[in-house]
Parts: sequence; C-alpha cells; structure tokens
Amino acid sequence: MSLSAFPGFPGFPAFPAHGSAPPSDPAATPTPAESAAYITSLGKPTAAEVLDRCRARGRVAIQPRCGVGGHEEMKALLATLEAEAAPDILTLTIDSHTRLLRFEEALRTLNLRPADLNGYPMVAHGWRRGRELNELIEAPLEIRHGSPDARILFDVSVASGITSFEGGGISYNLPYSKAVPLAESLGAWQDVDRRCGELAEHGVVIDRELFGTLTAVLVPPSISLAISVLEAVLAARAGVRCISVAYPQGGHLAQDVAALRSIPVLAERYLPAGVTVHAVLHEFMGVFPRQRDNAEDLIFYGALVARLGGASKLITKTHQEAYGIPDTAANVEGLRLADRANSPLLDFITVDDDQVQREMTWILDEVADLVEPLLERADLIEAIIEAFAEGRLDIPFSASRYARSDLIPRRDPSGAIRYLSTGELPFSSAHVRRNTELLHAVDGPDPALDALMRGLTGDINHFRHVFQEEEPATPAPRSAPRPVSAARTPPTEEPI
Amino acid sequence: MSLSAFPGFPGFPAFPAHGSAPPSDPAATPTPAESAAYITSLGKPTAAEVLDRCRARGRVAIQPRCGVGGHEEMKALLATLEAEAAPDILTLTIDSHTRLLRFEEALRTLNLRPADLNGYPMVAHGWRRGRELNELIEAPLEIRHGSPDARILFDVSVASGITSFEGGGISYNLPYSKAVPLAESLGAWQDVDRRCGELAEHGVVIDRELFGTLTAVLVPPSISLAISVLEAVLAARAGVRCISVAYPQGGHLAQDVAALRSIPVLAERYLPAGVTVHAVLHEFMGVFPRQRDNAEDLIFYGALVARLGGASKLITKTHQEAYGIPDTAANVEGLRLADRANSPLLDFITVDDDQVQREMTWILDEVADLVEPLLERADLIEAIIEAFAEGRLDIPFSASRYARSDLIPRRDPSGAIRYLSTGELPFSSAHVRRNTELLHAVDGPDPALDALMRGLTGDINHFRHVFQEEEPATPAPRSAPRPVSAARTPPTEEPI
Amino acid sequence: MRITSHQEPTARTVILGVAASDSHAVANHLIAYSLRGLGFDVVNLGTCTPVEEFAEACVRHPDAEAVVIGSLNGHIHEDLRGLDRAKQSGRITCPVIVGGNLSVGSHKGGTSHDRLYAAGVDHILSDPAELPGLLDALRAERAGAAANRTGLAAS
Amino acid sequence: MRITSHQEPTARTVILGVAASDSHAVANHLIAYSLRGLGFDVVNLGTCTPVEEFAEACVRHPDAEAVVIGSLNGHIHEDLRGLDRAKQSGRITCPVIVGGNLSVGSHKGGTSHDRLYAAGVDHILSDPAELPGLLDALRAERAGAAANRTGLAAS
Ligand code: B12
Ligand code: B12
Repeated sequence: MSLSAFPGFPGFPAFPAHGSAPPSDPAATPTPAESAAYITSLGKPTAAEVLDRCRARGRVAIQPRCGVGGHEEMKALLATLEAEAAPDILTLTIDSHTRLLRFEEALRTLNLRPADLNGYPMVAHGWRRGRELNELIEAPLEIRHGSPDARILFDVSVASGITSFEGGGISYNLPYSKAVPLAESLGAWQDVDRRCGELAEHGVVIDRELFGTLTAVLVPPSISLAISVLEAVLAARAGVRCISVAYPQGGHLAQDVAALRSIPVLAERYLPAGVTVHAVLHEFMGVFPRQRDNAEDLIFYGALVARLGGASKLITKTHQEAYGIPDTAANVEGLRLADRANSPLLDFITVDDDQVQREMTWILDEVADLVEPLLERADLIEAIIEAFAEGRLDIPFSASRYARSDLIPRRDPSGAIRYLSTGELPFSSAHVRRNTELLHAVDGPDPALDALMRGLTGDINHFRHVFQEEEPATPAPRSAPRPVSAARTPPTEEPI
Repeated sequence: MSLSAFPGFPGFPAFPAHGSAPPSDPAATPTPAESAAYITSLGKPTAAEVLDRCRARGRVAIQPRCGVGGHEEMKALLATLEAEAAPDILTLTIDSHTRLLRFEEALRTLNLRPADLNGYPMVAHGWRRGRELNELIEAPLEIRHGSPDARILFDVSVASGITSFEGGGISYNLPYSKAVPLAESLGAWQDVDRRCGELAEHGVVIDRELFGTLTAVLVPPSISLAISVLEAVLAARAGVRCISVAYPQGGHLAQDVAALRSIPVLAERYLPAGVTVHAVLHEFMGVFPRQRDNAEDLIFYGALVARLGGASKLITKTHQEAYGIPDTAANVEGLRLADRANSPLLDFITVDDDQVQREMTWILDEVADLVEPLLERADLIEAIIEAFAEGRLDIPFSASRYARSDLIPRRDPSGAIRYLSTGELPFSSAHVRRNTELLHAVDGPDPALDALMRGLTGDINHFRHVFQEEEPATPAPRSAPRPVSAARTPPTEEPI
Repeated sequence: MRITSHQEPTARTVILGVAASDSHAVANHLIAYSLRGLGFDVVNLGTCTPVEEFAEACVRHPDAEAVVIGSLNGHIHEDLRGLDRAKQSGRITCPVIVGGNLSVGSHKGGTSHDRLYAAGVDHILSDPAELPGLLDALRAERAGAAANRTGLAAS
Repeated sequence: MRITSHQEPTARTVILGVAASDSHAVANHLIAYSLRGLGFDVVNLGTCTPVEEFAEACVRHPDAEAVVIGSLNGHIHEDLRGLDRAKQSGRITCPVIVGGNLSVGSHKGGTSHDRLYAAGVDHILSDPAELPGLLDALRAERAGAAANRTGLAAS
C-alpha cells in the first residue's frame, strides 16, 4: 500500500475516515519549523514543562492510557477524562495496526467498525484531526504506541502539536514485533531522536519517554534500566533534551522504589549534563487482579510507590485491566484513585531506607555490568545489536526473534524479581551468586522444568495470589462472557 | 401529641406514611422475647458478630452514614450501597425531628415532602417497614441518631431486627439538644441499656455504640474517651455485652492513633471482663474540605488512621460532606475509597510509635483524672450530673445548657488538639502545664479574645487550611447555589 | 431629621438562635461572640429553638433589631412553620434573617429560598460576615422610614 | 477399523502462533511449553503472525492436527481476514482453534464469537488447559470420520 492514500500525507485522495473526513486540504505534513511555530503559538505548556513543574512541586504527575478508534469518540474520551480527573498529561494510545505500519488494516477497521480498534489510528486520522484533539484540552498530550518504526507517526504527532512521544529502538521493537531487525528499529528511532533535536533548535523540547516496561512481565529492574540507559544515551547524542525513563512496577516495594531512585543516579552517571531526565512509573504491567477491590488496591499501591520512589510521573491502570480496554468511567476512577497518593496527608509514609539502599546498590552494579562494556564501543548501535545476538543483552518473554529470552526471571520469597538464569548476561560472579542464593529458597537448586514452569506461572500471577483470587477466571464485570468452550465441536460419533 | 398516632404503636389510626401505608395491622410492638426470636430466625449475622469477625481478620469494618425520608428511597439507598460498596455494616440515620421526639413534625414532613427530611423517620414508618429494610440486605444494620431519649426508637429498632444502636445518656444529649436535663437522658438510656441486657438473656447481643464524637469540633481525646468510659460503665452495669467506643478523628496522626489504641486499655482498666469492647473511628467530623480531591484525601487518610489505630470499624464520610447530605453515588465512592486502606499491600505503613506512646500516656492520665473520682462514687449517674454542673466534666461548643463549655480547645503547632483552658476540669497541674506549654507557641500566653476567636476559627477550619482552600466558600458541586446575599433587602432610600 | 437615630437605644439588641430541630452549636457560638464583639446585645437562645421561643423573646425585647436564625441540618422549612403566623399576630415585628445550610442534600439551588421568603423570612445570608452590614442597612432603612413618616406627618 | 489410528504419525504436530497485529508473547511461550511437555511437536510461529504465514506452515506441515491462534489485543477479527479464503483454497485444512481476549473493551459477550465462527474459526477456547482435551477430541473425531469413510468405501 502507498502512504499517499492517507490524510495528512501528500496526495491524499479523500479517503473517508470515521465520523467526517478531515476538514481541510490534505497538503503535506508541516515542516518541523512549521510544527514548532504552531506548538509555540498554542500557548499551552509542553509535556516537558508540566513534568518540570510537577517535580518542583513534589507532585507525581498523573497520566492515563487512552485511545479509541473513532475521532469523535476520542474527543469525547479526552474531554471527559480532563473534566472529571484532570490528569496532568493526557495520552493518545495508538492502535496496534498503526504501530506495525499496517495502515491499510487500521483504515479499513476505522471505516467498518471503529470500536474494533484498540487505539486511535493517528496516521489514518491525520494531523489536522490531531490538532483538533490537542486544542480540545488543556493538558499536553503524549503519543503512546509500540512502533518499531515510528517515523511517520512522529511527524503526524508533532504536526498535531503533541509534545511527548514514547518509544525507543529497543523497547519499541522487542516487545512489539516479531521480525524487525534491531538495526532497522534503532535506525528509525535515531531519525525520530534527530528530529527532536531539530525541534529543540526551533525552541520546542519534545519529552521522549523510553519504554523501560519492555515485555512487562517479570522484567528484572536492571534489564529495564540498562536498556533505557542505552536508549537514553543514543537519544541524547541525537539531540534529545528531555528524557523520561519509564520503569514498570514489579510488585516489590523496596525493589521498585530502588529502581526509581536509581534513575537520577544513572542519568548523572551516563548522560551528558544538558539533558533533563524524569523517572516515570508504570503501575503494575503484568497480570492484574480481576476483582475490582483488589485491582483498586494495586492501583493505589502503585501510585504510592511512584511517590516514594520520587517519580515525576505515573502512568495509571484501571480496575478493568484484567478484562480489556477500560471504559471512560473506569479510566476516570483509576486516575482519581491514583491521585490520592499525592495527598499532603501522607507525608508520614516512608520505606525501609536500608533495604532500598541495598537494592539500589545491586541494581546499579548490574546495570553497570550490562551497559559499560557497550558504552565504551565507538558504534553503540552496532554494539547493542551484537549484544542481543549474543545474549549479552536480553529480555524475558521476547515477542521478537532478535532477543534470545535465555534469561529466566523468578520472584524470591519476598516477591522481588531476581534472575534464576542469567543466560549470557555479563554479570560478575558476585551478582550471579547473590541471585542464586536469593532464589534458593524458591524451588531449591536446579528445579525440574515442570516445577519451573509452575513456579514461573505463579510468579506471573503474583498479585492474583496476594489477593487470594481463585485460579479459575472470574467472569468479566457486568456482561459475563457467554460460555465458549468448544461450543461448535461436533459431537464425537463413535462408530459402533 | 400522642404516641398512639403512629404505626407500630398501639392504637395506630392508619396515618398514611409516604409511599404506601405500612402493610399490616399495626398491633403492639413485639416484646423483647419476640424480637429476639425474630432476630435469631433471620439467620443474618448481628453487628456484634460482624465486628468480631472483622477484628479477627484484621480488617477495619466499613460503615456509611445513610438515611433518607421516604421508605422506598431508603430501600433503594441501602440496596445500592450494598450492591456497589458492600459495607460490613449498614446504617439507618434517623431524621432530627424523630431524634427530638418531634414525631408529629417528622410525620408531616414525611407526608408532604419526604426529601426534606435529613434522615429516615423510623418511628413514623414503624417496625414492619424496619423489618422490610433489614430483610432487604445482607449486612446488619445500626441505628444512628442523636436522641436524648431513645426508648421508643429503640423498641421500634429491635422489633425491626436491628442489632446495633448508637447513643448514650451524655453523648446523645449534650451535642443534640438544648434543654434536656442530664438526669432525664441518663435515665432514658439506662432503660435502653437494660433492654439490651434483657435481649442478651434471650440470646441476642446488641452492639451499643457510644458517641464519643460529641460536638465533633476540636474535641480533646481525653474528653471524648472519658465520657465514653462513663457511659460504658453505666451500660455494662445495666447488662450491655458489646460496646463500641467511637472516637472522632481530630486530624493529628499520632494523637488519633493513640486515642484509638487507648480504647482497649481503658476497657481493660474500667470495664468488667465479660464485655466485648470495639474501637470505632469516625472519619473527620469537623469542617470538611470543599474540593472533591481534598475531601477524598481526607477520607482515605481517616481510613488509614483507623487501620493504624487498630479500630474494629470506621464510619465514613463523603466528598460532599461540606455541602449537605450526600447522594448515593458519593456515599458509594466514600465507602470504596475508605476500604482501600484495608489493602494487604499497605502493611508496610507505620506510625512513629514513640510519639504515639507519649500521646497515649497523656490521654490515659487525663482520662484517669476525669473519671476516677466519679467511678468511686456510689451513684455514678448523680456524680456525672454534678460534675457537669460544676465543670468537672465539660465539652466544647455544647448545644446544651447542661454543659458549661468552659474548656477551650486549641490546636498546637503540629495540629494536635490541646486544652487552652481546662476550666474546672480536675486535671493535675502537670497536665495543665503541659497543655499550656504545648500551646504557648500558638498565640503566646493570654491571647486577646479577638486573637483567640480568630485562632479558634482557624483551628476549626484546619483541613481547609492544610489544603490551602481559599476562605470564601467555593460553590457547591454541579448546581451552584444561587446568590443569596440580602436578595430581598429593599434598597436603602436615604431621604434627601 | 437625624433626631430618629437619637431616639434609638445605644445598645442594639439582636435575638439569635438555631432552628427548632437543629442542634448545630458551633456557628451559633461564633456568631454570638462576633456580634457581641461589635457591641450588640445578643439574646442567644442557642440551639433547638422553636418559633414560639423566638416570638416570646421578641415580646420580651421589643427593641430587638432582628431575629437571626441559623439552620444547618436542612430542616429549616418545617422548623419555621408558624413564623408567618407569629408575624401576622404581631408577636414578631422585626426582620427575620436566616443563614446556614438551607435544604437537605448536596445539590443546592432549588426552590428553598423562595419557600423561605414565602414562609415569612425577610433576608437570607450565606456568610455570617454579612450580618453586621445587613443589620446596619436595616437600621438605616428603618430610620429612613421613620424619617419619612415623621416628614409626612409634619408636612 | 482401528487401522486408521495406526496410519497417524506418532508425533502429533500443532501449529501455534499469535495473530497478525498482536505481539503479546507470554501466553504463547507458556502454551508452546506445555504442549511440548505433552509430547506435541509444536511449530510455534510466535507473535505477529499473519494468516498467510499460518497457511504456509500448514502447507509445510500437512500432518498438523490444528492451527492454534492466540489473540489478546482485541484485533482478532481484522487479523484473521483471509482465513476463510485460505480454508476454501485448501491451504488450511485442519481445524482452527483460537483463544485469548477476543474483542476490544472490558464488557464482553457481544457478537465477537459469532463473527469468528463466520470468519472460518472452528473452535474458541477460553482456557489453554482445555487445548489437549480438544485436540484429543478432534483426533478421535477424525479417526471416527476416517473409520466411517473407510467403512463406507468397504461396504
Ligand atoms: C503484559 C501485557 C502487555 C505487554 C506484552 C509484552 C509481550 N510482548 O508479551 C505489553 C506492555 C508490551 C503490552 C502491549 C499491549 N497490550 Co497488553 N497486556 C498485558 C497484560 C498486562 C498481561 C498479558 C499477559 O502477559 N498475561 C499473562 C498470560 C499468561 O496470560 P494472558 O495473555 O492474559 O492469556 C490468558 C488467556 O487470555 C488465555 N490465552 C491467551 N492466549 C491464548 C491462546 C489460546 C489458543 C487459548 C486457548 C487461550 C489463550 O490463556 C492465558 C492464561 O489464562 C494484559 C492485561 C492483563 N491480563 O492483566 C494486557 C492486555 C492484554 N493488553 C492489551 C492491549 C490493548 C495492548 C496494546 C494493544 C496496547 C493498548 N492499545 O493498550 C499493546 C499490544 C501491541 C500489539 N501490537 O499487540 C489489552 C487488550 C484489550 C482488549 N482486548 O480489550 C489488555 C487486556 C490490557 C487492557 N485491559 O487494556 N501488553
Ligand atoms: C460538626 C457537625 C455536627 C456535630 C454538631 C455538634 C454541635 N452540637 O454543634 C454533630 C456531630 C453533633 C452533628 C450532628 C448532625 N448533623 Co452535622 N455537621 C457538622 C459539620 C461536620 C460541621 C458543622 C460545624 O460545626 N461547622 C463549623 C461552623 C463554624 O460552620 P457551619 O456550621 O458550617 O456554618 C457556616 C455557614 O453555614 C454559616 N452559618 C451557619 N449558621 C448561620 C447562621 C446565619 C444567620 C448565617 C448568616 C450564617 C450561618 O456560617 C458558618 C461559617 O461559614 C457539618 C459539615 C461540614 N460543614 O463540614 C455537618 C452537617 C451540617 N450536619 C448535617 C446533619 C444532617 C446533621 C444531623 C442532622 C445528622 C444527620 N442526619 O446526618 C445531626 C444534627 C442533629 C440535629 N438535631 O440537628 C449535615 C446537614 C445536611 C444538609 N443540610 O443537607 C452536614 C452538612 C453534614 C452532611 N454533609 O451531611 N453535626
């Protein structure tokens, strides 16, 4: 398919998107200079400014995930979230066709059944509609997606006046696609980062958030942070001036707080001075409890972890997380609940600083082992590609062929995420030994593969166990799913 | 007016209550034995059982305030609260006509404009409707009211199968009426307590909750607890077997936690062995913040205080507290938010135990000074009446002539409630000196009366200040009140 | 014509109280204090004061400039039943001012104020800080009316 | 007539993958592991697998007992476009089983399943634990059908 088939792109042939066709002549996407001028003219704060302001006030900025297919629906969603929960930053979550450059599929679904899209197909809608969204609300917007190659999406976003853009050449490749070589995604993201540098020269600082969440399930903190450090170094070298390092809540208080508090230390250590770095927490990104009360307990807890870890921003979840993309009411409720952790009445809540300090030392040492050999290399991109190929960098549960997933994470008895197997990761023997010792109590040494899988599954379902939710999936809220099991299996007719 | 004019009372002449008249022949209220048999037959747990169960599980039971005039509306309210927030115990809050035996006014308003009632007029509706409410829901019910003389209400409640009843001869007199002599209210409540004893003999333990909240505004913990101790001793002597001692959150973490943790110590010290005593926290009972976020912060904080103080139960507030009786949705939200403080993920939250210990010592010593001279007396009721007359017992901001309100409370710089003036309270000079010292920083010694009133007003508005809500009252949510100021004042026509 | 003001007693009397079914005391305590601070002679009937008790106080204090009634619990309408009769019968002659929380529920703005005016209330205030201003205005008005009367009689 | 079962290869092949636009990998990793544990030869195509890729795998593995497709992101409908054609053209002949989260949104129970059946899906499961049972049932059914065919031909 050809790009020119889309609104906002040269040669757009009046493809009708849902609702009404984009209102105006679909001439070329504005140049970076034009977009920068538009952004300045808007008179609304950029995401980077909001993050600075929140950090100065000691407030964790609150941001939802939110994206629906139709344009009018997206407008209603944003307006309602702002009216009822006033998040500091708002989001356009992009559908997964668009993420994978399946623009044709995105547009077809948009035209046939927009509610079937799991996000806002930004490229299909085009930058003029993007501006409409942006002008509708007071909060700055971020694009959250998962695109190994986000160049087109980036241009549409910036043209829409959007000042925060998530992703990275590793973190938006390995969890989000199967067969995109790292060289391609890293190259594409270098382009995005360079465009951020260009915009900065025009006076607009784009907040570039790195997706340290990766595959979200049992990601050891040092893996998340090491990959963010590498992406951050690449971004800074390309001219990015504001970097948000996102870390996914793993579920262990001291470890999560330590990971968040490590972010400024790592920034100091590995990044050039002129770059602003913010720590961001993603509320628990793994298997969520199914019962509303339990999900809400976890949402509040996540927000408290962000506060205690000194995060600049929190990305919230909703009590419908286990079921599907949340409705607007659940999203509002999640935001409002999370914001309670910003309460001035909770100043008295503290963490065990010794324990946090110990976790921090471990995390920082492990990150150093992972990134320092690579940062020494002349061509960092080449070094990263090689490292993944050889397992010196790795992630668990990779969606992509380009990571080996040889590392095996497990929870220790206190719930912290450790390495059961470090694969080829270049850890000092002290780290390997410590991890082995911490996990010893879990299954004993060298568990059988079966016990390992059971154990892993238990670890994945950690919070369902904490809340003693019984294993058989409880039905979805309100409208229960109809029984599905082998409904159309024809009865087995045994010949007599 | 005559009592016989009411359903549920002998001779009821078919006075139509709102909705439809009570369905059946309005014969005499059941006897205690009949009521006890009915309660046993219901097969639902009593309030006392729920409290025991929650305490055993380490869960703070959650209970709303809720009461509306119409019977159908009350049914809908209870059913919705149970369906959407599943409180451990539910409430019938009684309207203030009924509280003051103004049964005729209650019935008239019920018939003309039931929504004008600030609670459920239980006596007007009668015990058959009470049973209907009780049978509608799974949670046990408590009657919350404010009646100096609650005997009729008690009989209707027990006949309705309701197993928890709030009040006391001091705590439901002084804050709730102007001219009822203490002898009368204490006598009437002795009757209620004796009826509880009788029911206990029939196998039904009524939870008798004492309203330590008193006038709710700047009540020093030792005053609240001393009065509860006296009421508890009277109740226990009359045969009550389950006593809930309610304490109003004052707003200072260590002081509130200390007050709650003092309750089992006081029970141990002053009550006979066979009596079960539960600590109950009322979420902040003074001037509430007006902005929803701030009100919600306070609601969650209160619930956390209950948990940290080891309370068996929490009475919740809503984000509409500053405006008026909440709508159902706000009530649900308040309950759900408070319940988050029961989260198993918050085990790590602790208080400064040294500070709590210090506050506890002070509270227990002050309570001893207040109650021990009275407990020694042969006639405790007489001793109490005398003490109030002479100011040896006192409450701030009394609604009643029968307390002197000579004591002046103030907040110390940390927000804890202290005694600026102890009036005639029989405190040891050490206590008086400590209070004086703690308050010294507030206004200096002997503030001018003007400064005192300004200071007191500031203390009353404590949480509005904490949240930096500007003084001019912000408009009510959604429907703003129309401007009222001197609307009908005829223009002043100066003669020329 | 300024003579009318000389005819008024120097201590200005105000009758204060909280409505019949209402025991909220705090605002009442504070309002009494601040009016006294301004030199008013406050007859504070306190909480739970029926119309009848206000009327009796008016009869005892014929010089009272106003009856000031607080109501917080939402029951003001039923609690002021009989106010119009007390005024018609001449037992309450001075203006009646009410303030507080004048309906049940969190969503205000219904017909509550109209109903109160219809029931015999003269002025509704939201903030006690407006009280002294209103009392002064009422006094000026009365003085004006008296002046007018005097003037008319003289002309 | 039990001869048909002898004709089946001993290693039972299953083709596994996640739908075209969907990169959720965890359940896929776990399902592959557990089927292998049960002795299946799992051809795991992994995440982001278009229908065309499933069809090619079927052509490469004509003995495959089923194509098992996971979808979590709600895009199963668009992602399976072309499945009916692949079946009609004979490139996918074995039953197609899907499971996961089969629509966008938190309120389930619409027409999603009907649409999937209409699009060429044979079986919808909610729990991966049901997979081995269904695969066995399908095998038995096939054996039965084959037996019937053989029987018919022989008679
Ligand atoms: C981890 C996770 C991610 C990770 C995935 C990392 C990776 N590469 O694997 C990341 C963060 C990258 C991610 C991304 C996205 N995710 Co996601 N994700 C989750 C999460 C939190 C857990 C999924 C998981 O791994 N569970 C563990 C495994 C073992 O269980 P499972 O996947 O739930 O599968 C169970 C059943 O579904 C079933 N099952 C699964 N597959 C199959 C197959 C067969 C044949 C059978 C019989 C059964 C079966 O068995 C499993 C065990 O019970 C869920 C929410 C949740 N459950 O709590 C959301 C969730 C699945 N994600 C969702 C979405 C929408 C996305 C995105 C599209 C982003 C967006 N728009 O919000 C992107 C995907 C981009 C893309 N191209 O697909 C939605 C799906 C919404 C819907 N259907 O309405 C969910 C439900 C979250 C939500 N509430 O919005 N996600
Ligand atoms: C403390 C309190 C109590 C204490 C009162 C102790 C006592 N004896 O004084 C206790 C716990 C006993 C209590 C009981 C009840 N209360 Co109460 N109480 C409060 C609370 C928390 C604070 C009131 C207070 O003292 N404020 C401090 C003073 C200085 O301010 P204020 O009273 O709000 O008054 C301000 C204005 O209204 C105005 N104002 C007040 N009076 C006057 C008079 C004039 C002339 C003017 C001009 C202005 C004016 O000026 C003040 C300063 O701005 C309020 C909620 C809130 N505001 O946060 C509820 C509240 C007033 N109570 C309420 C109710 C309903 C009751 C009960 C009827 C119980 C029930 N059904 O829920 C009973 C009353 C029983 C009875 N017979 O009246 C409701 C009123 C609801 C409504 N109108 O819709 C409120 C709003 C709570 C709520 N959201 O439900 N209460």
